[in-house]
Amino acid sequence: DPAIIFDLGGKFDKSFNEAAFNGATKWAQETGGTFKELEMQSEAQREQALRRLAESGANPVVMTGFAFGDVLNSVAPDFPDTKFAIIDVDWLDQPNILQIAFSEHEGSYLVGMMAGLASKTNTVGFVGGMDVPLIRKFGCGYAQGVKAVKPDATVILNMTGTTPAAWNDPVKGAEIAKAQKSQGADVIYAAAGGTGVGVLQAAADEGILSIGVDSNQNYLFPGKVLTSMLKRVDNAVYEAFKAGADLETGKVKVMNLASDGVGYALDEHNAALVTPEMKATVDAAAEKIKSGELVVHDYMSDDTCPAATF
Amino acid sequence: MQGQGTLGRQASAAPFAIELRGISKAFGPVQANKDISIQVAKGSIHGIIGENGAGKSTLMSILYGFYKADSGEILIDGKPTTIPDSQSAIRAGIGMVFQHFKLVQNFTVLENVILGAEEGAMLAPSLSKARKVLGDLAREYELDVDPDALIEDLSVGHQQRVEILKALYRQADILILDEPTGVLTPAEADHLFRILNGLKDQGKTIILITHKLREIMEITDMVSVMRRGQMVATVTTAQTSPEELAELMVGRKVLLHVHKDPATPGAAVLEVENLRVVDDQKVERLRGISLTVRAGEILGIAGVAGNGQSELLEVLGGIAKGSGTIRLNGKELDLTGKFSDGRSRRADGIAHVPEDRQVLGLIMDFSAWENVAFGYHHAPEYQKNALFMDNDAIRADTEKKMATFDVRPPIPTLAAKNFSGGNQQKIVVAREIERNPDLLLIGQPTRGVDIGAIEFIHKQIVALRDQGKAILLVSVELDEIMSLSDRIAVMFDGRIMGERDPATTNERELGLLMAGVGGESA
Amino acid sequence: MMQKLPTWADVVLVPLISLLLAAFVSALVLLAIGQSPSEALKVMVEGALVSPYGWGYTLYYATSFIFTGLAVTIAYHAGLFNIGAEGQAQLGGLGVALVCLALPWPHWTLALPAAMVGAALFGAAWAAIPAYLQAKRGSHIVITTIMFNYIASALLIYILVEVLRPDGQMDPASARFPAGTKLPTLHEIPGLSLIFTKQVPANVTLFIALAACVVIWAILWRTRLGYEIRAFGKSEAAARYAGISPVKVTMIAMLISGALAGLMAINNVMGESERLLQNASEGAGFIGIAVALMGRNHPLGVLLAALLFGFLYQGGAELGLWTSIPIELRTVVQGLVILFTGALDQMVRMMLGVVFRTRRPQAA
Amino acid sequence: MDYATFLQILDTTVRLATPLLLACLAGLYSERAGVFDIGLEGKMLMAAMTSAAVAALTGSVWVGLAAGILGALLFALVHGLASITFRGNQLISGVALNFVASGITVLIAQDLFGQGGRTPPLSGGARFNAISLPFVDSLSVVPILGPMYREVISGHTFLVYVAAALVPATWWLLYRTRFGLRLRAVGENPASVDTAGVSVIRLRFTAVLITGVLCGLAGAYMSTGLQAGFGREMTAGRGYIALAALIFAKWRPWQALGATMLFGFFQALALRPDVIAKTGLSIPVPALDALPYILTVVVLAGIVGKAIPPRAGGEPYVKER
Ligand SMILES: Nc1ncnc2c1ncn2[C@@H]1O[C@H](COP(=O)(O)OP(=O)(O)OP(=O)(O)O)[C@@H](O)[C@H]1O
Ligand SMILES: Nc1ncnc2c1ncn2[C@@H]1O[C@H](COP(=O)(O)OP(=O)(O)OP(=O)(O)O)[C@@H](O)[C@H]1O
Ligand SMILES: [Mg+2]
Ligand SMILES: [Mg+2]
Repeated sequence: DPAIIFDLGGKFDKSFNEAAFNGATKWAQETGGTFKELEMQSEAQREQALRRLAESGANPVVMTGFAFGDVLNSVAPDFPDTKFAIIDVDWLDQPNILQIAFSEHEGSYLVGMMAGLASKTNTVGFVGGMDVPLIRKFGCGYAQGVKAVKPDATVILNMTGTTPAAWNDPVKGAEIAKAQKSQGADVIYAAAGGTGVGVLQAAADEGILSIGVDSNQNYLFPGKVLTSMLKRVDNAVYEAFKAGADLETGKVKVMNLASDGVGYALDEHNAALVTPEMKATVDAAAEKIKSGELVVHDYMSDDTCPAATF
Repeated sequence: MQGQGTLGRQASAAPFAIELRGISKAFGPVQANKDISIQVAKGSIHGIIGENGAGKSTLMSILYGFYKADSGEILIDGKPTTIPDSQSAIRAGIGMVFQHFKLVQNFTVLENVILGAEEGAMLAPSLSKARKVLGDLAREYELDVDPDALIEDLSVGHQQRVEILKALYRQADILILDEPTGVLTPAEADHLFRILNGLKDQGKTIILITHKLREIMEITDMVSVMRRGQMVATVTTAQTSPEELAELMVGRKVLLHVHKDPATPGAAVLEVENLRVVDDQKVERLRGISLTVRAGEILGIAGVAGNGQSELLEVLGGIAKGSGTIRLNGKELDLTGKFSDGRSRRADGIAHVPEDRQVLGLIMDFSAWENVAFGYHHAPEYQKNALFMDNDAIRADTEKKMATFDVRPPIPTLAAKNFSGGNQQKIVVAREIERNPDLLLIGQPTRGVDIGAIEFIHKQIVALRDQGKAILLVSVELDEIMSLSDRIAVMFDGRIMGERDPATTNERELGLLMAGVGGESA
Repeated sequence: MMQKLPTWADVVLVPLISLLLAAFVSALVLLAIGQSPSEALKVMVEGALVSPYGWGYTLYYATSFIFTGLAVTIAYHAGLFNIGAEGQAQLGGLGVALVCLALPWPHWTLALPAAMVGAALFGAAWAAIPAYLQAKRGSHIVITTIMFNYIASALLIYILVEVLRPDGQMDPASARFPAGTKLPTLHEIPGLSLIFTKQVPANVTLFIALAACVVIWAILWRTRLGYEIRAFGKSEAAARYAGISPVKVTMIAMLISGALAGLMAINNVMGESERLLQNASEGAGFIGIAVALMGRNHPLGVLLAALLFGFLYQGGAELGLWTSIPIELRTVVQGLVILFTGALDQMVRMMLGVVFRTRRPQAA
Repeated sequence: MDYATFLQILDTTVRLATPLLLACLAGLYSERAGVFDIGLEGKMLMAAMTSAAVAALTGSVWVGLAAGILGALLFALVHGLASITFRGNQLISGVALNFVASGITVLIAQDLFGQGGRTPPLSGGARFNAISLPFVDSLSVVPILGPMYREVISGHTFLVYVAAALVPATWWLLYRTRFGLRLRAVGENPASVDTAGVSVIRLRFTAVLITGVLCGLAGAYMSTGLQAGFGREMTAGRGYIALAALIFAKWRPWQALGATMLFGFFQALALRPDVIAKTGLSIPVPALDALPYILTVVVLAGIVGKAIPPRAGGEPYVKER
């Protein structure tokens, strides 16, 4: 059986981990198979969880989140016959690990354009989770997108914290959203796992728009969520499960706009918010990115951002 | 027995204010009250005496509903009454002033008085009413206290008045006072007795617990004697004598005097000059004490409890810090610094039998052998090597000391709390005396100790003196001071009021000094 | 009225019955959420006690709990309730990390003593301030140690994020320790490797923990210091009379306590994760309270109680892995064990008192 | 920092201080009666879960509030049993109940909703919505105070105003009523209350139950006012901060308001690193997080006035040894 380990936010974080969970469930429904799953409760459990699953014969073992990187690196050699897949990591070098990296900057660029187009105050916000390069990558892509449609717009960037607790602090998310609104923001993009729910909630309460992340979060507050930056973790997990023991490992798999790894969500919940012109503008940019005509700067490539300072 | 006299009155007179029948009460294994019956006539002052732990407070607490009796019945004004809690007692017209006051320290007098007797859900009406009633009571009974003062700022004498006011405010007809004079100066005690007589004239019934035979003889109409949880007699005060009461109390003839040869004092061992101690509340408890104890003599310190005797022992024993000078065999001792602790004092040759063996002298949960090493746990003979203590050596030493001092049962591994008070005291005395100190500080050596042990401990003290050691004895029992001391110093309010020769002084003279009257030093 | 129980009943029966009550209530909780208590027990026992793998984890957790349990124990004997073992263990982790990262250690036999010193020093230092405030200013040590737990966690976050986190790493953790600091696990110890055939987290720290039990026992009941600590813990007034310095005893007892809590970090930080993680102590400091209570504040009892809690911890983790019972059941069981052994023990005594009172006349 | 930002931070302060204030007042009743309670955290957590769960199931925040109070009361009752009836160790009982609450809230929420220990998000009548106070618009024109009234005073949820009202109410109850007199007395010297014919046990139980009710409000506010739903460990140590505030306030109601506002202000500030950065000071966020605890230690050390707890606090009342 395949197995999946969710990071600290838990599989019902409505966001990153939930996307992974959905992918796993989809596989289970389609194949009728079963999978083992596990939610992390603390940093220190990672190794035990990983070893235990590998030992139980689960194959492949998928884990969500860069925080597993270091632990996986030391565990994988002990289980040469087990295949591992890890999301959001691209710096490991082991024959039995598949690393899956997403081009979040591209997706974020698109929703940034949406935000810029939807904003009436010319000010938009970004609420990140834990302050790490990965999240800055979201923020940076977003800021580039905003500036692409409104070069003089203000982008307020805030991070929730510096520890994994930042993924799961809706109170803080809500308060930051309120603060950003008082600074003039009328669209806020939350890339903060469970914390984002607080951002979306506060935005809905305050009567401004929000942008969800990872999963399609439009349904959470219909008519209040402008769109969601889709990171198809579900697809990644689904495919890894489907490949089973034949999973190709020892490489980095990049999931970008071109390969449908990222994107933005349009459904009945936000149809009224997205005008045809907006959609057209954004889709045009998407095509350019896919074709390579437009390159969105990746913060993690050089730790700098042309459109924002962190 | 004279106790029959009271029963004889039953037929003719009005019903008793209080009648207790067959009251028993046990605290776990301790039978505090055993089948006690007592009758108290209306409008009388009834004394209750008995040694420590005889069960006096327990009995009164049962009457006040503080404890529940295991069995027995209570009649108030001839009517059977159940008193399951203090509220019922108050309703039945009973008020009680406890041995240890039950006041809220950071409340005002007024607040303490109305507590539990408020008029309604709001405080304001109760407070104004109480203010007025307190004024009336003060005028009527000489019970002045500032109604707005905080309890913690009042002297014990005034705190006691608050307790009495509390009872009177609740319109008590029966007032129980548990050892009210233990904390009072003789003058304050006289004042209290005037108040009690005034109350009696108003028809109130008073029960007075005390250890002091003098007070019993002075103020009570009847007196009941308790011993080991039982009521041994009730007699009419006018028809008895202190000697008879003392005998009833301890159950056999009391030796009034300790046999000892005249002292042959040698060189000064302890010299104290201008010793001062300030306590945590910044109150000066010792206000310039000077005294000398020579080798081969016993200096007795007399005084009402709370006049600085405890502080004197504590500063000499290294427990408290102070200022002034103390010299031992000519060497000046540290009063404030690193060496002003009990360990240094012991190293200097001072042994200390503290006033309260259970709080200071022993660790009640430790075994006897651990307690024998207490304070001397650094002694070389108790060490196995640089790291470890030699517990076997301590146990062996304990067996020896237990034999010498006839501690019963002689089981070194028994916890201190499982010995009786007298045997606990013997362990402490054995530990301190056997160290062969130059100076022995000994406080209340026989408090709560049975008569046999008293004699034994007295003999040990005298023997130590005869070996040429210096002894400083503190006791609130004048008899003990008179019979043991070679010289007597009287303390009052942190000062030595004067020194007297036991051969030439008397209780009256000492009593005046203890009240702060007519001393020579200021 | 409290009936005095025979000593054996007090030492053996009371904790046992408390434990059973806690288990009973836990079972009720399980039934209430529609799970099977017997199934849960089976998973726990199989996962924690049946295989060498299970023991590897149970012993690993037990090792940590021995340290924190002893930490609470020694402070308790001095009359001090150290709720701060958690923070002290966190700081101990910092000490271990600093030592391990300071040098390219050639062999664990050199790194271990140095790391132990680091762990003990940092743990003790973190206990020193509350101890000093208690000794000198009478600040209630329970409250100050709680506060220091929070301050420790904030401090560690700051240090991990700003100081120890290597460039380019995202999670707030230190770098991996050099290979020369790797402690042998039970799987790598000759002889034991016959039993523990696979990699387990339990490591040589276990033996240090066992030695610590003996040392703490000897200190408490065989040395002058222990004598002074126990005397002071029973009665401060009497201790003062005997010339025992309250400041000295409070400080020393708390320093030892903090050092023990800090030493726990050898097990989890150096022995297991081999780098310093955020919140590495994972509540072991609080479990130390339960371990000390269950163990009646005796090192032998602490050892047994630590094993019990190691079982609970590992068994609970297995529940989280293999059943739909959330791992939080473990927290509930811990709480119930603390509640029944530490706060409702009087209730158990009263119940037993009734039993013994009715039994005695029959026996006589 | 400009005035608008300042008001914004104060607004956040009020929201974040409210659960602290409710829990702090809760602790005040119990501790004033002589029962220490480090289990505020657990009771809040329990209330947060039960109120959100019941509000989610019934769709009514009022029913949820009642359930929250009941949840906290249940824990208060156990604490009372352990520390009053069975004279157990109050600190241990508190620690234990915090453990139990931390776990059982997740167990129950998971059993009910299967969302990893969360409740579903609450909306509409299932949560408290902001209340706009009268004259907000007309008063807005008043300089300084107008915006203050609009931004900081108005626009909070029901329980915020309840918490504010509880401060004078507690003061009045404590110092102006018979119940308050007895409550304070039982925390200082239970024997004085006992000998005055008042039941110590009943008084202490009453106090502990009031603590339960107020913790219930605090927890319910967390999940139905401040947030819209319950999440695991969502009280995040607020019970301990409230305890710290209680010491900081020296067990007095008005000072409790001051202390919790101060601590709430720190929390609000910690959310705005941008504002701190603009002041030129480089205060790390963890330092702000730790500030309430550091301040409490400072107070305990007697550096800023000594905090003397109720004298009989922490000790079970034992008449017969
Ligand atoms: N609350 C209690 N719990 C347990 N034992 C008690 C309690 N109060 C008193 N005792 C025990 O009951 C016995 C009688 O005590 P009580 O206080 O009635 O004596 P007393 O005659 O008033 O003595 P004293 O003169 O010292 O006041 C003693 O052995 C005492 O230790
Ligand atoms: N206050 C003191 N008064 C007299 N002698 C002292 C005092 N303090 C220490 N000493 C002596 O100094 C020596 C060393 O002191 P130290 O405090 O190290 O004692 P110790 O025997 O090691 O006891 P411990 O191990 O309990 O500290 C001891 O032999 C002791 O007798
Ligand atoms: Mg008495
Ligand atoms: Mg030494």
